Amino acid sequence: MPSIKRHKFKLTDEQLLEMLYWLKLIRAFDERLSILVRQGRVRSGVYSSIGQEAIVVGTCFGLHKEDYICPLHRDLGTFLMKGVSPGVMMAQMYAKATGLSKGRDSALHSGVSELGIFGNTSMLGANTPVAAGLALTYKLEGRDNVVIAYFGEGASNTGDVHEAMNFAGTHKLPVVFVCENNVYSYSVPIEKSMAIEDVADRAEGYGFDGVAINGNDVLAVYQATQGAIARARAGDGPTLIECKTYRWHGHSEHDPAFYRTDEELAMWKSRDPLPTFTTYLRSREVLDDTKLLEIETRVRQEIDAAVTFAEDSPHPEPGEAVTDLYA
Amino acid sequence: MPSIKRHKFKLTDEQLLEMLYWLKLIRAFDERLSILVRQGRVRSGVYSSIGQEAIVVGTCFGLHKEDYICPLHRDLGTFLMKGVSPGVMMAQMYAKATGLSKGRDSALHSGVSELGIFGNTSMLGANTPVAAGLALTYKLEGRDNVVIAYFGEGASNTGDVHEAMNFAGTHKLPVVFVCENNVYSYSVPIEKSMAIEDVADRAEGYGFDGVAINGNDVLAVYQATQGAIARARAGDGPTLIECKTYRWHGHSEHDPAFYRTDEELAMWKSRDPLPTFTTYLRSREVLDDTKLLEIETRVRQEIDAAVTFAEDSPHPEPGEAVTDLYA
Amino acid sequence: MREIIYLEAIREALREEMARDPKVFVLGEDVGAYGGAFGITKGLQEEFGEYRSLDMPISESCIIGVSVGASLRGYRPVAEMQFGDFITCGFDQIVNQAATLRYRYGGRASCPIVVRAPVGGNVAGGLYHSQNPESWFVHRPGLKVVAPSTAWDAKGLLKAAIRDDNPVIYLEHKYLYRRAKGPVPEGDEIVPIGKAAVRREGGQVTLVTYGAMVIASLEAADRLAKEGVDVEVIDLRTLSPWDKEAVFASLEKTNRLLVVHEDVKTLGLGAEISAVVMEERFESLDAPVMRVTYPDAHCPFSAVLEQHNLPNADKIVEAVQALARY
Amino acid sequence: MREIIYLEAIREALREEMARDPKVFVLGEDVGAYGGAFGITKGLQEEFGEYRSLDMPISESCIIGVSVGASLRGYRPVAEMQFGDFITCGFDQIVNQAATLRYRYGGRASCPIVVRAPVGGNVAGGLYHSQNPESWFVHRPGLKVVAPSTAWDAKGLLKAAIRDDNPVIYLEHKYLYRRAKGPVPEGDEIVPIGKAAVRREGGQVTLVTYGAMVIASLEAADRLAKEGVDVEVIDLRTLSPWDKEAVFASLEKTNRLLVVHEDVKTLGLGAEISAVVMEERFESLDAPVMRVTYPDAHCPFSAVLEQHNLPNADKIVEAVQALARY
Ligand SMILES: Cc1ncc(C[n+]2csc(CCOP(=O)(O)OP(=O)(O)O)c2C)c(N)n1
Ligand SMILES: Cc1ncc(C[n+]2csc(CCOP(=O)(O)OP(=O)(O)O)c2C)c(N)n1
Ligand SMILES: [Mg+2]
Ligand SMILES: [Mg+2]
Repeated sequence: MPSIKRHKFKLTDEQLLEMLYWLKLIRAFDERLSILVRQGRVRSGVYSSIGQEAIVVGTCFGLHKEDYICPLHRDLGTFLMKGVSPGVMMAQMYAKATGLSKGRDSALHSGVSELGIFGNTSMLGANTPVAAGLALTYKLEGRDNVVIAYFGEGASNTGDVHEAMNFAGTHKLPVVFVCENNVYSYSVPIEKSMAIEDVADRAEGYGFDGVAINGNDVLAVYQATQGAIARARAGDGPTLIECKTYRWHGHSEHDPAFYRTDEELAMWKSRDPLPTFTTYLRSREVLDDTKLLEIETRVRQEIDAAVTFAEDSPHPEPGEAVTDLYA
Repeated sequence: MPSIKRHKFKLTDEQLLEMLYWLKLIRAFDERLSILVRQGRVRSGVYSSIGQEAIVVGTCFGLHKEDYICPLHRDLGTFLMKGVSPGVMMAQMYAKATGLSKGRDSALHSGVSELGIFGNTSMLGANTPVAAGLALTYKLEGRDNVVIAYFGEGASNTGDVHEAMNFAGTHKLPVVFVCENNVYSYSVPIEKSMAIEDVADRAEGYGFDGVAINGNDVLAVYQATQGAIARARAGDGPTLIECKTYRWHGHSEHDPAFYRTDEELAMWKSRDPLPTFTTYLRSREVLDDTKLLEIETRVRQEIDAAVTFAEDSPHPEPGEAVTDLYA
Repeated sequence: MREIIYLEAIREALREEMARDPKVFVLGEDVGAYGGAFGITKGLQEEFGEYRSLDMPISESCIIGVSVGASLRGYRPVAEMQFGDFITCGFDQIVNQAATLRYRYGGRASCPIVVRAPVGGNVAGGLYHSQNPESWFVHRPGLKVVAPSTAWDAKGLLKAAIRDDNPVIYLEHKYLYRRAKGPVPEGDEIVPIGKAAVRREGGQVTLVTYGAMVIASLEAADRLAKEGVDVEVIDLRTLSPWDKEAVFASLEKTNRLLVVHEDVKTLGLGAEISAVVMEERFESLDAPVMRVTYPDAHCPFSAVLEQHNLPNADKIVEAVQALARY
Repeated sequence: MREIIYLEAIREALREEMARDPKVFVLGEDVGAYGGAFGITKGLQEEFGEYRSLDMPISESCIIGVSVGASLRGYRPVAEMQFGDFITCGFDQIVNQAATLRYRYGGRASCPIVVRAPVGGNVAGGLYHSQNPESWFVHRPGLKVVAPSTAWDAKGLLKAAIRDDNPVIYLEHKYLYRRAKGPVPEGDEIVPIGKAAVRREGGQVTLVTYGAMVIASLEAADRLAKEGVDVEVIDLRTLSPWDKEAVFASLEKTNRLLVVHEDVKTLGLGAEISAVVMEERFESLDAPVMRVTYPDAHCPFSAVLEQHNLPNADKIVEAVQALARY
C-alpha cells in the first residue's frame, strides 16, 4: 500500500477553515433533510451521508472547475462543493421546478455539465464507465483534468465497476476511484458480500495502485486524493482509494437499521470526522470560538435560506412530464 | 503464487496413455472441422482449440461424472471428455437433428445435464454466474463435486466474470476458474485490453488463490487442477488457474489472423503440447511405436465415424424451429 | 375467508412453497435477515436457513445466472430484484441465458426460475424506482410473464410460477403491496398461468387491463355504470401468454375494446392486443381498439409530473365514453 | 452515380464524419487495426489514430457507458456492438443511462451517442448472431432507432444519427452488408431520421417494412404485380419515431395494410403500427392490418429451421393475396 504523506499537499489556515465550513454545511444539510423527511416535506430518495462527510470534503476540496465528479447516491455534498447552491439542491430534493432536474427526479439523478458534475441513474456502479469516458476525453485532449468516480463497497461488486476499472487501467486514464466503504450495503455487512477486507486490493488486478485509508480523517482523504490526482495529471493513470467509514443513519431515511448493534454505531460515532477535525484545528490555533461561531452561523443561514428557497419554489408544470425527452 | 507440485497427483501408465488419446482426438477433431469448414460442409461457429488442447485434457481428466463443466466457445474437447460422442458433436456442428441442440444452434451452445455439461450462450463470461449457481447447489447438498468454469483472458474483462468470482469467493463455492490466456481476444492482444500480465492476479481481489501456469503442459494443468479440485472438495473455495497458451488458427476459421506475426506463431508451435507430451511418455517408456499407432488408428477411425454419422444424420424437421420453446 | 394484503400473500406463497419443496429457495439483495427492501422475505431466513433466503452481492446479472445454474440441478430459485428497474442489469441472463435454454438444449432441459420484480409507479419512486418492464419480456420467446392485481392472485400466481418449468417474470406492483387487501385461501390454491379473470361483468365495452390499473379501471367502471355505461373489466393476470380466448369472448358481447396499462404506449402490451384483435376479430369490432396508457415518457418523481403521466379513472372514463359513443 | 455496397457505405459515413468533426470517434471490440468483425472500420485507425477507432475490452456495458461519458463533453462516439445480440450486455447503459439523461438533466444536457448493431438472420448465425433487438429500444422513450435497407440510406442515416443530439440505435442488417449494392452520393447527403421512403408505388395494398425484409417485400411485390395486385412498398428506415404520415398517406389510397418484419411477431413493431392505424385510421381500413413476421421463436442455426422461421416473398405474397381478397 503506497504510504500517504500527510503533509505533502499544504493547506493554508484559510483553506483549513473552508474545509471545516464544508464539513459543517454538508452535515447540516443532511440533518435538515432528515427532519424534512420525517415532516413529510421531502418524499423519498434521501440517503444520508452523516458520518461520511470527510470523504466528500477531502476528495472534492481543491478540485478544478473542469475536473469532473461522478458521485454515488450518498454524496449530495459533492454537488455543493462543485458549485451547486444549497437552495437548488434542496429544491431538487423537493422535486421543485427550480431543482436540477426540474422535478423529473430527486436526489443526485441529475448533473451539471458546466460544473463538471455527472448525475448518475440509480443503478449502482453505472457511473463508473461514464467516469472512464469523461477521463478518456481529457486524455485525448491532453488536458490535465481528472475525474473522481465514487462507489460504495457494495457497488464495487457490480460488473460495471470491474469493466470501468479495467478500461481505465488499460489506458492509464486520469480517474481517481473512491470507494466509500461504510461497512454495509443496505443491510448486508461487507463480509457477506465479499471475501476480502480491503476493496483496495482489487486495484492490483487492473494494473494500478489501491490504498485503504481512514475515511473519517478529512486530511488523510485530502492527502491521498491529491496524491492520486497528481499521478493522474502526470499521466500515470488511476488510483483506487478506499475510504473506511460508517454511515450513522439507516441506508435511507426509511431504514431503521436493525441489522447493526448500538455498540457498533457508538464506536463509529466516537470517530466522528467533525470534532476530530475541529480539535485538530484548535490545537493548531487555526480555529477559535469566534471563527467557529462565524462558520456555524453562516451554515445555519445558508441551510435556512435553502429550505425557504425550495419551499417557495413552484412545482413544475404538469406538461413538463413529457418534455425534454429528446433534444 | 502457490506452487504446483508436479507429482502430487499420480497417474498410471494407462491414464497417461489415455491423456495422449484425448489430446490426439481433440486435435484431430478440430483439424477435421477446419477442413469441413473450407469444404463448406460446416457453416460457421467454428473456434479451433488447436494448440490449447492441454488445457482441456488437463482440466477434464479425472473429473467425476457429477462434476460440472462450463466451457468457453473453444472447448469442444471438454464435451468429448465428459462423455458426448464425437458423432453427436460432429452432428451438432453440422446442425443435424442428431446434434445436441437438434439443429437449433451449433458449437457449444447446448448442454447435457446428465453428463454435467453446461452449454452457454455466445455471451462471453455469461457461463460463470451459472457455474457459481451449479456450485452453490453442491455446497447446499454437502456433495464433494466441483464445477470447472472456463473463460478466455478477453472474457475475463466482462462484468459477469467479476460478479461470479466475487460471489463464489464470498461463499467458498467449489468452483475452479480456468482462464485460457491465449494472448489474443479475437484480434486484440492482451496488453490492449488490460494493464496486467497475469489474469491470475485478480483472484486475490476475491479472496482466493490464483496461479499462472504453462497451459501447454498437460501434466502441469492436471496437477494444478487436481490441487484446486482437492481444495474445493475440502470446502476451501475457488481457485483461479490461468493457463498461458496460444491458438494456432485464427479466432474462428474465417479469421486470417493478420494481426500477429509468423515468428510469434512459429515460437508457439514449437511449444506444441502434443510432441512435448509424447516425448515425455517415450522417455518414461510409457509409449512405444505400437501403442502410438494404436492410438492414432483409433482416433482416425473415431473421427471418420463421427463425420459419417453427421453426414448421414437427417436435418431437423422444419417445424422443430418452433418447438421446445416452453416446457 | 381471512383477508391479507398483497405483500403478505407473496410472502405466504414463498413460505409455503419453500416448506413444500426443499428445492425452492430465494436469493437477492437484502433478502436474508433484513427480509428484503419491502419486507417480503421477512422471516424466511430464520425459518429456512441462510442459504434458502440468500443475501446476494449487488450484481443482478450474477443473481439471475446463479439461478439458472441452480435450476439446471433441479432447484427452483426465486430471484428478487430489489426494484424491477434494476432488472436491466441482469437483462442478458434473462433474455439470452434463461429464455433460450430449453430450445438450445434440444428440449432436454428446462429452466424453472422465477424473477420477482417490484414494479410500477405512484409510490414517489421517480425515474428508477417506478418502471414497468413487461414489454421487454413479453416480446421475448421462452419467457412467461405474470402480473397479479389482487392478494389472491399474488399468492396463487407465485405458486404457479414457482412450479412452472419455464423462466417466469413475476411483476409485483409496489402500489398494491399494502393497498390490495382481500381474501386469500390458506394452502395450495394455484392461479393458473395464462388465464385472465373477469373482475366485473358488463355488456357494452370490454376493458382489458392488469396490475395496479385494475383498481383505476374498476373505479372508472363504477362511475360509468352510474352514467349507464356497462363495462366488462378483464384482468389479464398473465401477460405472456395472454388469454386471447377470454378477451375474444368478452369482445363478442361488447364489440368494443379498451386496453389500459401503466406501461408506456408505444409497444406496450396494448399494441399487441390491439393488433391480434384486428387480425383475428376485425369483424367483431364496432369501434377501433383504443388504449389508455402512460405517455411515451419516463416516470418523473414530482407528484405533479407523475400524476400527469399516470393513467387514472378520469382518463379511463373519458376513453370509454368515447368508445361507447363511437 | 457510382455504386457501392451497404458495408462500404457505412464505412464511408464514418470516415467522412470523422474527418468533418474531430469529436466523432469509434469504439468497440476489434474496431482498431483489425477493422471490426465485418471490416466496417477498416482503415479508420490508420487514418485517425488509435483513440479515434478504439479497441475496447470485451465489456459492452463499459463501451456504452464510456460513450455516454464522452458525449457529455461534446464528443459524438459511435459504439460498435460486435453483433447486435450482445447489446443485451450493455442494456442498462442504453435504456437507463443514455435514454433518460436529457430528461433527468432537466433538458440541460444531451447524449449524442450512436450504438451500431449488426442485426438479423439468414447468415448462418444461429441463436446469438441473428437477433433483431429493435422492439426493446423502440419501446423505450428517449431513444431513436434507425434501420437502413439500402447502401444510400446506410450512409445517409448514419450521418444523421451521428449528428443527432440524442442516443440513436443504428441497426445494420448483416444480410445486406454485401447484398445491398446501389448508388450512394459522395459527400454530405443526409437521410433525415423519421422519414420513410416509398420503394414502390402501388394502389391496392400498402406494405410497410424495413431492413432486409425490404428485399423480400419488393420481390413479392414484383410477383404480385404479374398477378395484377398492385402493392405500395414503404421502407420505414426509422423505427423510432416511425413515419406515421407516410403510412397514413399510403393507406388513404389502398385501405389495406400489411406489415412485414423479421423480428418476432409479439410486440414486434408491426403491433404498434397496427394499433396506431386502428386508433387513428379505423375508417380507412377495408381489411384488418395483417402481419408477416418471424414466429415467436428464437433464431435457429440449421438452414432448414431458419428458413422455416424467416419471412420471405412466398409468405408475403400469400398474405397480400389474402388482404387483397378481403
Ligand atoms: C444495480 C442496483 N442494484 C440494486 C440497487 C439498490 N440499492 C441501492 S443502494 C444499495 C446499497 C448500496 O451499498 P453501497 O454500494 O455499499 O453504498 P452505500 O449505500 O453503503 O453508501 C442497494 C442494494 C441499486 N440502486 N442498483
Ligand atoms: C459479450 C460478448 N461480446 C463480444 C463477443 C464476440 N466475441 C466472441 S469471441 C471474442 C474474443 C474472445 O476472446 P477470449 O475471451 O480471450 O477467448 P478466445 O477466443 O481467445 O479463446 C469476442 C470478442 C461475444 N461472444 N460476447
Ligand atoms: Mg456501503
Ligand atoms: Mg483469448
